[in-house]
Amino acid sequence: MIQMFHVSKNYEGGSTALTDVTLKITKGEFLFITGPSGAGKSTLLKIMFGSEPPTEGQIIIDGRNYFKISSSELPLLRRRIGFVFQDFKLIPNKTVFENVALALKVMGTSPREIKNRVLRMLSYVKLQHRANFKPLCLSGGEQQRVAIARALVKEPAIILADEPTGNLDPALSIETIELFREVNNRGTTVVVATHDKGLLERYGRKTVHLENGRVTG
Amino acid sequence: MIQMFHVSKNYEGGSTALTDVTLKITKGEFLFITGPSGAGKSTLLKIMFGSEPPTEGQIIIDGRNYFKISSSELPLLRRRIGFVFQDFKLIPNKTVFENVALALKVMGTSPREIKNRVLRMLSYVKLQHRANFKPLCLSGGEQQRVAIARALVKEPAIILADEPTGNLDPALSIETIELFREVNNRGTTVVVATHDKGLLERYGRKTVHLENGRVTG
Amino acid sequence: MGGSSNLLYIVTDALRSLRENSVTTALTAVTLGVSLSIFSVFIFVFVNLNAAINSWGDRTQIVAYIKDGSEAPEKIREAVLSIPGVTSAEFVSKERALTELKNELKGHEMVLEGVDSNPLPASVEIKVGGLYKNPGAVSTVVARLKQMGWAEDVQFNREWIEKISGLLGFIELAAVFMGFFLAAATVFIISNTIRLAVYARKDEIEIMRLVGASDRFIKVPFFIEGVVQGFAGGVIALLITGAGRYLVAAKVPPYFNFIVQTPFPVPVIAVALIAAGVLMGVAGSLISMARFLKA
Amino acid sequence: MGGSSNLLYIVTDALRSLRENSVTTALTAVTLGVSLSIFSVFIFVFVNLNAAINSWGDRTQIVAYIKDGSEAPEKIREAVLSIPGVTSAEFVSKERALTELKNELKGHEMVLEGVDSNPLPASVEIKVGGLYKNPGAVSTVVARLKQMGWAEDVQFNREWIEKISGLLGFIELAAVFMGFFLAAATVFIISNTIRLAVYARKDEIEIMRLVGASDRFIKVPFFIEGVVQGFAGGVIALLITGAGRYLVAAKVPPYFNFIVQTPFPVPVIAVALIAAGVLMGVAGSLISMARFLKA
Ligand SMILES: Nc1ncnc2c1ncn2[C@@H]1O[C@H](COP(=O)(O)OP(=O)(O)OP(=O)(O)O)[C@@H](O)[C@H]1O
Ligand SMILES: Nc1ncnc2c1ncn2[C@@H]1O[C@H](COP(=O)(O)OP(=O)(O)OP(=O)(O)O)[C@@H](O)[C@H]1O
Ligand SMILES: [Mg+2]
Ligand SMILES: [Mg+2]
Repeated sequence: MIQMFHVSKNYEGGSTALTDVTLKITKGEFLFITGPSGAGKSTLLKIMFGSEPPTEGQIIIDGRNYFKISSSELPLLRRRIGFVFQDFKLIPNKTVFENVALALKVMGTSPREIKNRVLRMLSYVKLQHRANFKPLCLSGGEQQRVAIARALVKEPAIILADEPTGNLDPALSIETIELFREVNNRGTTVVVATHDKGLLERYGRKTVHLENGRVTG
Repeated sequence: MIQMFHVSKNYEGGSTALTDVTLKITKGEFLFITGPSGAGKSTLLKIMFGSEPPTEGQIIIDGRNYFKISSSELPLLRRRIGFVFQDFKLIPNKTVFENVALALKVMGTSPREIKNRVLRMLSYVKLQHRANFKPLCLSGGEQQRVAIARALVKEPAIILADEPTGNLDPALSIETIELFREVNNRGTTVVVATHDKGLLERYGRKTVHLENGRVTG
Repeated sequence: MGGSSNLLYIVTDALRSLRENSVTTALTAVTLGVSLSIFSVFIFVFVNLNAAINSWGDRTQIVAYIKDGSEAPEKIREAVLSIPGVTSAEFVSKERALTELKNELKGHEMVLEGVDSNPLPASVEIKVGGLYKNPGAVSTVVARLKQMGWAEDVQFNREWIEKISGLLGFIELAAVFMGFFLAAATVFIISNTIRLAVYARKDEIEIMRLVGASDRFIKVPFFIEGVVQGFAGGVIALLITGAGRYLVAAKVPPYFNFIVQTPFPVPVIAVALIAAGVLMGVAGSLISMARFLKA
Repeated sequence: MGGSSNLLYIVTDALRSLRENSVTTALTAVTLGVSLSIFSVFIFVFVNLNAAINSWGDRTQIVAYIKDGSEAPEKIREAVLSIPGVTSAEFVSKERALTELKNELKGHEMVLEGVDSNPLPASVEIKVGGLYKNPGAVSTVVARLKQMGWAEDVQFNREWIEKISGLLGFIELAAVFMGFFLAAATVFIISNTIRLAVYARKDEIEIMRLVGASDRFIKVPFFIEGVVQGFAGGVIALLITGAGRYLVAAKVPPYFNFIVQTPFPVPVIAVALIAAGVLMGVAGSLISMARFLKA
């Protein structure tokens, strides 16, 4: 599903985020990425998502080489990937419902189906009662769950989640991972970057550990 | 140091964040606030900080009633409180150094002293090498540490930290709390809202538990 | 992609977003309207002034005096009109010349008291067209007239002709300068205003792209917003110019009426202003946001 | 708080922030400059046009013919000048009247061939001041003149006087309208541009407040930015008007020179434009950001 060959990433400004990362994630896998702050976890996910270009190396996703994807095809690929951003990336002047609906709207889903699926998804993350709130009127954990809902609502082939439980209490964290495991059981590939020791102890069978931009285990 | 009497908070839009909270935090105390997502932790801290007015109740901070503080005195009070925001609130077009320096600049500290103190503080949070980066060029955990540095650099009388370790790995989380404990040992009152079970188990002797806007333990 | 229902959806959405950004949208529309109306007031005044000066410059430019007992007036007129450049020729008989002189001398009629027979010659008053485009034409016409057998004397005020054609040329030049400058200023102000308004939403655009929106999906709302802003701006410009004209027209001295004339039919003006507004609104929106799509 | 060293610090900081927002600052300055220059071109043209029409309207308005053998010319002039409203009185002798008539008749001199003795009367040509402010003055003056013993006949062109004073009145009115409109448009466009630019930084303002910045600390950078933008805008306006005048002045017909005159001394214009720019820049910045301070 996702293959990276000798990928390196140097940001302009001089910071090296990844060095020679080779990685293979098969379809239907559930993978954790860990490592200390600044190790390159987010960068790795962004490169898989195609929102940061690698400085060196090749990435093949869903059988396609990122370097050969035209800019008009990129949106199509992104619709097949659900990304939970570490900083949420919610549109502040749209409601929770609209933010989640956006992921379906861009695909041309019918309004009725959007409504059904968004409301169902919001209830999975326990936010039915916040559907008409603006993101800035939500608590940190609520915002994070909106971001999760938006990533899952389109039933993507791949889920990339960057620290999706950083603002959630332990109970909600476990529920969230259970949600990911459920979609994973239905065939979705899931990659979760996390610091959460509790989660790793509980679920972390397959884990990639990053340290200073290198895979160490 | 901080006293709240029968404080309630209803946001416009209909959500009730706090109900009848009475709380006394003495000078030099180290207090954790916990509770599930949306319980009202951030709201409680914001009310202590004077950035959200309570709907009902009285708050006395540092011997002064918030309702009797004029708008020109508010900045003076805020300089005595270091706040670590859950969403960091860094200025995107200023460097890390400038963001941290801002807390001192507003107090009229001399440039030389600012430089010394900011660089020292950045080294405490292991960000010396990122001093000239803009916040958006940092990893999530790095941004969070900038927010922590900005709150601590002015050596405030009170530290209010909202989920300060949500984006930090366990090792850095412990270092951060140790940093808070250090300033706490020098007399600073510290209030930390957190979900982090590991930290609570390790340090959480005095903890206020919120549930649905009410103190439950 | 869901085809037309999808488009309908996008449009509905765009209108909602318009409501959400209503203050900025309204202010942008007013900016557009104000800028356009400055430009259109300038155009109107210029067109009117130009027409007035043209007709003022269109006075008799050459007088050819006719020897007593020459050919029939009609023959003479025809001969004059056949000279290239001549647009009009009017025959003035000896009698009319005397009457006109008497009129001109109003208050000094006494000087004519001793005069019995009519000493004045008949004449043809000639206008040359396209004065501004071809100021040399007058001299050519004069030369041709002098060769005619019936011509006793040909008079023309070289100085005055040069003044008129100089003035017309200058006004045209100044108007072109001013017009270009105002047009550039209008485009600049509007595009900068829209740029700033779009800039405030760059995060929104960025997020839409990350969620997999096609460029079209992102552009349509801005396109619609541009249309609405531009339309509103055009209407505002129309109202401002209309109101200005109405306020001023009542006070204008009758002989100066030409300056507040509507130089084009009102529906044409309305359509032109609204079209200009829509064009600028759309172009401004799309160009401003294109920057964020490329990144 | 640290006093003057602190202020120096704030200023240095403000200049840095100006560099960071340099594109927006530059575009705002250009907007300011362009708007101001439209306004100032209008003012210049209006002042020049008004002066020209005033001097054009300042021609002889009344002619009083004098009975042959009346008092000495000096006496008559003094009598006329003592009438309130009269600003100038010129004595025209019988001889000069004849010479002038001959000049006027150029080409028709033959009508005077039979005339021996000079039939023309002497006259006084009279100008009445403040024509626009007081169009009734002329009738009053005429009435007074008619009572004078030496006055044979008093002539004045009522129609022409009404036209001139009507025209002057109208131009003043139209200019006031247009001036107010342009001033309002300038202020609106500039304040909206600044509003949008400041709006893009509302988060920054919010964060500064949360960190304990006083209102003054937050305002100073915006104040300085306003000064710099306004100053640059004023200079741009000066350059645009100067360049425009230079480009146009070369092509202006000499008798039309008045329209490109600088109606005020150049340093005065420079100071006025820059002052206006700075004023608007500062006011726009501070007013725009005040909204975010209150919240
Ligand atoms: N846009 C950028 N420009 C420059 N450097 C960057 C940028 N983004 C990240 N970096 C740097 O790259 C390194 C890796 O960043 P990344 O965000 O991948 O870390 P991370 O593992 O996600 O950390 P965290 O757990 O704190 O989120 C960091 O040192 C960071 O400073
Ligand atoms: N500005 C706001 N407007 C309306 N409702 C709000 C606003 N801020 C918070 N709320 C609501 O108030 C409740 C408490 O929010 P708060 O941010 O205090 O929770 P929290 O305990 O910090 O949660 P988390 O752990 O997720 O950060 C939530 O239900 C939230 O939706
Ligand atoms: Mg990260
Ligand atoms: Mg919170």
